[in-house]
Amino acid sequence: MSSYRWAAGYIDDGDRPKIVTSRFHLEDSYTLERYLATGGYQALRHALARTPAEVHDEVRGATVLGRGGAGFPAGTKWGLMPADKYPRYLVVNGDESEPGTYKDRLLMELDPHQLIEGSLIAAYAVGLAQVFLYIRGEMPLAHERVATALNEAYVAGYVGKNILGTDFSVDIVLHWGAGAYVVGEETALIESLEGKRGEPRLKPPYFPAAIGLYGQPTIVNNVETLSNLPWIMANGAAEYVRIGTETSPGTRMVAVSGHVERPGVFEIVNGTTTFRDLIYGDDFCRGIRNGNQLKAFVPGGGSAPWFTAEQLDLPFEGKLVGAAGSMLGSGAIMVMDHTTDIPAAALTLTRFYAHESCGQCTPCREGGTWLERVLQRVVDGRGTSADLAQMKEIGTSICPGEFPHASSSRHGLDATPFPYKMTTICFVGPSAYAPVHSALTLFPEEFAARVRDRVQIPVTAVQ
Amino acid sequence: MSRFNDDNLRLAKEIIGRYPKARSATIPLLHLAQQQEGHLSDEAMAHVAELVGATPAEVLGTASFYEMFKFEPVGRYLINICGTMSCALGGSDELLAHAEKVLGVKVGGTTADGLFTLERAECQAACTEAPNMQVNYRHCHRMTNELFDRLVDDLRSGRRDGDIPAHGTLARVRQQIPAERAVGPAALDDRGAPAWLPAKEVGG
Amino acid sequence: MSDTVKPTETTPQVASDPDAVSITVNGVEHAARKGQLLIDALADAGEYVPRFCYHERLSPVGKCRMCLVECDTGRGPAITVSCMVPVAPGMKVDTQGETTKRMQEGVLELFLANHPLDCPVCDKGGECPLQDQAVSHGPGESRYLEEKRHFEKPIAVSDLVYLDRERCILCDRCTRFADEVGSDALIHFAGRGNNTYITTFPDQPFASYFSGNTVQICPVGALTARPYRFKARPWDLRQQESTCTTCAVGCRIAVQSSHDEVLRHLGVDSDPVNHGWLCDRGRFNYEQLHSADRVLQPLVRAGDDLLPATWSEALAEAATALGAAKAAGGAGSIAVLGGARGTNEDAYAWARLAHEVIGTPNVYAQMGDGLPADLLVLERATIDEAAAASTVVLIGPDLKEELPVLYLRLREAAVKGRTRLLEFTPKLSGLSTVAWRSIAYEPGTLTAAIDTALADDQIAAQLASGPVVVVAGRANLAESSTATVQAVRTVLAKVPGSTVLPAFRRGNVIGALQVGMRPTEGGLDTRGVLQAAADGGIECLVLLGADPVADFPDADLARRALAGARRVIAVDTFLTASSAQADVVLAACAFAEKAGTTTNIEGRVSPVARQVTPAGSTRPDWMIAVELAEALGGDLGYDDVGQITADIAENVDGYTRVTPEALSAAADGVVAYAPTGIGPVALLAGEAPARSSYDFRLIVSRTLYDQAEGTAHSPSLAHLTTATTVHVNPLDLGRIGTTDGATVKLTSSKASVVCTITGDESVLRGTAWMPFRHPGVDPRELIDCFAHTTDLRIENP
Amino acid sequence: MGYLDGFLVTLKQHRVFGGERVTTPYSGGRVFKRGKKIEGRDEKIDKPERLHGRHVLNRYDDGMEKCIGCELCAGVCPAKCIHVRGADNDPQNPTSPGERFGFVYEINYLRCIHCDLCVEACPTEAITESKLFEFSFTSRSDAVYTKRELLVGDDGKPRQLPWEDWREGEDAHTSGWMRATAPGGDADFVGQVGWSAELGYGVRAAEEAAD
Repeated sequence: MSSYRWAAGYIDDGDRPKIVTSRFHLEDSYTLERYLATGGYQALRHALARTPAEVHDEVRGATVLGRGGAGFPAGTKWGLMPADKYPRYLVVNGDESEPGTYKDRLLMELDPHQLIEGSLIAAYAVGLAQVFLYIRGEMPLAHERVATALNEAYVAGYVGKNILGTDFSVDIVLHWGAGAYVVGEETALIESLEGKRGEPRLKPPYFPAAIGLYGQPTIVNNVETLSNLPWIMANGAAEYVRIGTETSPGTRMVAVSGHVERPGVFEIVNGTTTFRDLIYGDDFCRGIRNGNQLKAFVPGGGSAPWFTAEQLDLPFEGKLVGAAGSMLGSGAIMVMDHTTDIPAAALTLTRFYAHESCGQCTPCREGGTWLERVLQRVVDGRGTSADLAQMKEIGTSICPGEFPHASSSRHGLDATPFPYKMTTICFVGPSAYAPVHSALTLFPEEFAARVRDRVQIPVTAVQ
Repeated sequence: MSRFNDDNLRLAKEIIGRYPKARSATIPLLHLAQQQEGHLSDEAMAHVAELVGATPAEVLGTASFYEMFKFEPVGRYLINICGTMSCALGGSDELLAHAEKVLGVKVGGTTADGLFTLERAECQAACTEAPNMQVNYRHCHRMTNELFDRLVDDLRSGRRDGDIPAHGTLARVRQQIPAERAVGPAALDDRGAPAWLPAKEVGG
Repeated sequence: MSDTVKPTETTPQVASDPDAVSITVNGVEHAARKGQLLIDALADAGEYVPRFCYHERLSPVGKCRMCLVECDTGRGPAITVSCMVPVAPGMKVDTQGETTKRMQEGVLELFLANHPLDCPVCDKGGECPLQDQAVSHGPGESRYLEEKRHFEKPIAVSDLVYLDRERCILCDRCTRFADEVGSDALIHFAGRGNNTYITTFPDQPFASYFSGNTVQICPVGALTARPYRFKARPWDLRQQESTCTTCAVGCRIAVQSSHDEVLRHLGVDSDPVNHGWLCDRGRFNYEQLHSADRVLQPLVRAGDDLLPATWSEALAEAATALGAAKAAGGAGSIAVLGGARGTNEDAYAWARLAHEVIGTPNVYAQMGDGLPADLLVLERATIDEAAAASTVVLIGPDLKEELPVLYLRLREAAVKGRTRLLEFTPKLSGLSTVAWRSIAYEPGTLTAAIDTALADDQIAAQLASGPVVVVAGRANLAESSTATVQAVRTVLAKVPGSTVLPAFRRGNVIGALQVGMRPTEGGLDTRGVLQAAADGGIECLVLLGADPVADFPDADLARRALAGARRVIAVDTFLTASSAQADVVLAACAFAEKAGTTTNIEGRVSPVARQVTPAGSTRPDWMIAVELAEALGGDLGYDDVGQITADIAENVDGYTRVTPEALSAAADGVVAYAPTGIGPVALLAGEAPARSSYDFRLIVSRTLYDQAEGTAHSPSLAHLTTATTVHVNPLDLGRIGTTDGATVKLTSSKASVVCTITGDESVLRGTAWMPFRHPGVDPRELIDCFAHTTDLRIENP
Repeated sequence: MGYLDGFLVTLKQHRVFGGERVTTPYSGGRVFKRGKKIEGRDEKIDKPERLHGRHVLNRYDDGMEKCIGCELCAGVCPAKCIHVRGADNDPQNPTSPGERFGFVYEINYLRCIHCDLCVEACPTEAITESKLFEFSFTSRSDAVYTKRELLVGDDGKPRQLPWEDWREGEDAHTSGWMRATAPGGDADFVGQVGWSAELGYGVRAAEEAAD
């Protein structure tokens, strides 16, 4: 296993409550033996001892915000399924590909049984007939660990027919992706699972909870969301909401990458930890590398508008971050220090979204690539000031009206809060514009200089 | 030899049997075909189409949507160097330039010995371990030029055969559902609530 | 609560209509229909919203993003995809606002970014929605400086359709059509993002019978039709609405011509008939009009040769022949066959000529390849009724091959779950995959199969669940046509109240039969006429666009009949196998060269337009009848075709409503009532014999691209016909001791032929299928038209 | 104004009725004296720079035809005197660049009013007008110029027909044409005259807009 570090990226020091990462420090955390030895599948027994409705109420009571990006409470989402329409399906979204985000992979690699148990609890609570565990294709280790775990769990009687001797029966089918970021969007995930091109479906009129996989009611939950359920069933919703804040209970996993001293994945208390804690705290990233200055950071995955040092004291809490002009998304922070070439950094993200556009709707397909090309020209030192205006024009073709951005006292700007309007079906199109807009708004001088001086700077700048 | 061999055909039918609709097995079956051949041939796609009940054009449409499917042979080792923000901030452009020099091919090219294909990839979910790359989708964290050189040497000499199989093989462990434990796919015309749901609780 | 005083209702009157939904469009209230999509409601309110992917006949996908409007459903203005969202009460829509305009301009600029803007060389230029909407809703200029997408082009995705990927805007119309409507999902998106493109699978072309429709619905010039390529520009085309008479579905079409040459057929969206769709044969067989093989002037036999003659010479010759025949054998020795090719007016004038002037009872419009005319007097169903029935019982041919657009309508009904198809077929058909039950039977056992099926509880319950329509046609030319009649009678007896949609195939065969091209008392049908001719009892045989030598199922009898008839007069557009043997050939106009009306399978009468000048000195059939009558000393009394239309309405049983006025007022034609004067046909005596286990029972049926004159003389279609092979179930190949592609000897009671054999899973074991009128071996040599069925022995030669 | 009134105006302008003639008799450049041509004085008078003469169909430097058979000239022609039919280029031996070429091209000079709209409509600058208008014919078939007559030779010079009076050097002035929209389609130049370049005769600078 020499090319893998078994707990790559996960950092646990400091005295923080652990809900989903409680076994990460154990070398054999992914085995059934270890899982059982550390209280595994007890939550399932608790759940089966209660009625499905009681289990559902418990989850609803815990207000587990969806960890995929949109932050919609899981219990509420389950309740949106139309009554009396069966079969219903659960699709576990393990297609983690958002730039900067990296938690589901660890959860699948290091604690697959926790995810399986969480899925079973969900299946029991709302009467799901079948669970599809969709794992991103480029994660063979996660696939191997989950497959092994499922095989063990089937043999041990935790999955399949008459689970633990009850009449609760459900299959969990492992499904692989094959490399497409947009499939992480829940309707695209469903299309992909139906064997089609992973193109998002338009919602409204129909949401997956009503018409999803094969036209049946379908719940799509993120890996981290489901991984919280065993703890909640074992310890109770009351205990869960005691952690974190009222609007954002529990913990969540955050990956901090980029120009920090100690990049890593942390399980943090929801809603209270500030960005300053995360970037500068001793328990977390311990400051900017080489003692450099912070220039900007992306607070919630590649799609999120950027923050600067002015927003450092905001807590990691959805509503507050939204009001400040960005979003938390899937829990990823990317930090840029003062040596970073902002246009080039924005290009790496815009290129990502242009490349990952599914191509079905025009603004994203054409606009994303157009943005990338113009930005590339500017970065290459061949741009003109008309190009800068042009990028904003393309942006308004994707997102008409005001686009959210952070406040900037340097430029005398107030924040424009989330969300934006968009002409696309899903968020990939606006995401291609988000970094461009942030960079142009918060660092116009860098673009002006680039257009004026026509110079080229490598993206990493000073090492 | 482009259609599934007997073992894989059995496997393919088993996989199809897990889904309420055969077409859902398209991607797993395409992976299986790629495992058999290293890439997807037209014949393999036509065979998958036959098995899942779609037209070959639909299977091609699905396959070409996803990046992991290759329609031309690639090297035994597919090297993907991540170029998205975190890795770019961590120096992936330099790593890529180094890789091009060491392998003597440009991005997208395959070495003359057919061992390596070099690609530039997007985010690989290892952002804190920048710059990151994958060899046949196995992560290689915090790569440096020296580590890259050593890795290439190891791969050439076969020292990594144990943990990095040839391109096409994703996971070496497959899900196996024991027949006696299997519930079977939830058929779409099965309209009743599952057995464990008390009748009055439907609606969730 | 009793103390609450309710305000007086001031809701507008529209609220009283339960199906009305009140929405506000740009500040003005508008009553939309419940369930209507916003984009359609806006169009009704006079606000055209630009669109590319939306098409009324396809499911909405909301991909192009052109139809975005601002809509307030009570939570503030939101960007709404008007083609996806049904109207809801109280919606406030803004189609003129700043945001809407900005979105439209933005999306259009993005559309044009990678579009090659090669309008001058593009066939769509001038009628292109992208062009039009770029002018009406676009920004006026493009600022795209980057290199545009490049693809190899044009790519032939089928024999008839070219694809230019650079022009494609990925609206999903062609792919949705292929998948949802045409059932051949052979074109599909490939690639992703900015590299998405339309493609077919390598070596598997978009060989759909309906591929031409994708050209018509393509909102840009990405898909173009090979036969029309670079032939004209839209602004120099003149067009008229007409009705296709290639088969009996009667699709509404627009015939377009330039410089007196028909260059294109487009489907017209007729709600009761074709929904805008056409089959490729109907769409492209206009090429026959300009074929070099057309008979452009009358011909008169001189020894072995047919020599050009003037009309007066030829008519005099024909009149002499008729007179001599009458003198020699009486009027009963004259027979008139045909009439299905022409208009109702042609048929009516000829029927009058035959019955009144000549006085013969031997008149028939069918070539022994259809069904007895008494099916027409049964309680009739329309296509709409069939597509809305709870059960459709299919007894007959593969509709995909014979009546392609009826196939589309029934397929849609089945796929959308409205209708369940109960199919009885001797061979898997195009509808078998979507049929609720597809019951295969061996020729000769249809009635037994129906008896068994109707005894099944589930089937009986289904038939009892709602309206039942029986679609009846000729499934097998190697089996007696009365088997189908018997089957239909069986179903009608068991399921009272069911109605019948006669799946007759030939262009205007129903019209011809209804207006009088049928035997009167004591008259012979086609088989009778041919038998009499072969026996020397026919002095003069008149072929009105009929080609028994090529079409009559029993080749031997047809040949002997033509040889036995003393004099033959042919009225035809081409020299066919039969008309080439005539003594006089009267040159007839083809479709689009003459006006009139035609009647489709449901009895719907709709106009046929004259769009171009008749080729050469050709004349319409009715005019020939009038002049021939005159030469024979009679007078039909017609100077122009309108008089005949009026005359039909006045005199023909069932056509009273079909007046010229009613026709010009109704866009979709007028449904004629069925005639009542057709007596029931006598069933073939006895039972079909059992098949010996060594024999194969023969099935012969048509495919879309056969060697019919119109297809064979349309170069784009002619090469789509394949050579005849005999198809048997692959499991039977071994039994015969042969392999796929080998040559075998086929022996029936009539003849023995040598033919290539093909393994085909759609054929039942114990049966053998051969296509009708394909090049090469002629299966009609094997058929005895007096037998119940045809059995074959297949062996190695 | 009625029909006769209009005629009256014309009459009043005539010398005979005391008016001043508004047009001069034109002799095609030849100088006549009492109806007889003077030898040695057979020269054409200078014509305005923007005169519209008979058309030519141009070629590219490599000899390929510029006409793509798009029929825009025929579509815009107010006299309906142009007939064009397109056809598919043989990829091995193309007549024009791209997929389509002008297979049939005819101008009926009995109808042409030399308005030059065809030239403006042409997207490839295939059709332009020369300065030649000294041509007359005695049969209708001569008046209908086909592609054979209209297409310039391999040297880029117009074909001279027996009934056309070409003079030394006149055939070099076939390329000068102008239109109100700039050839590049740049909307900023709408209304300003632009000149095309073809067959190496050079480009003239865009004329300043009048205002």
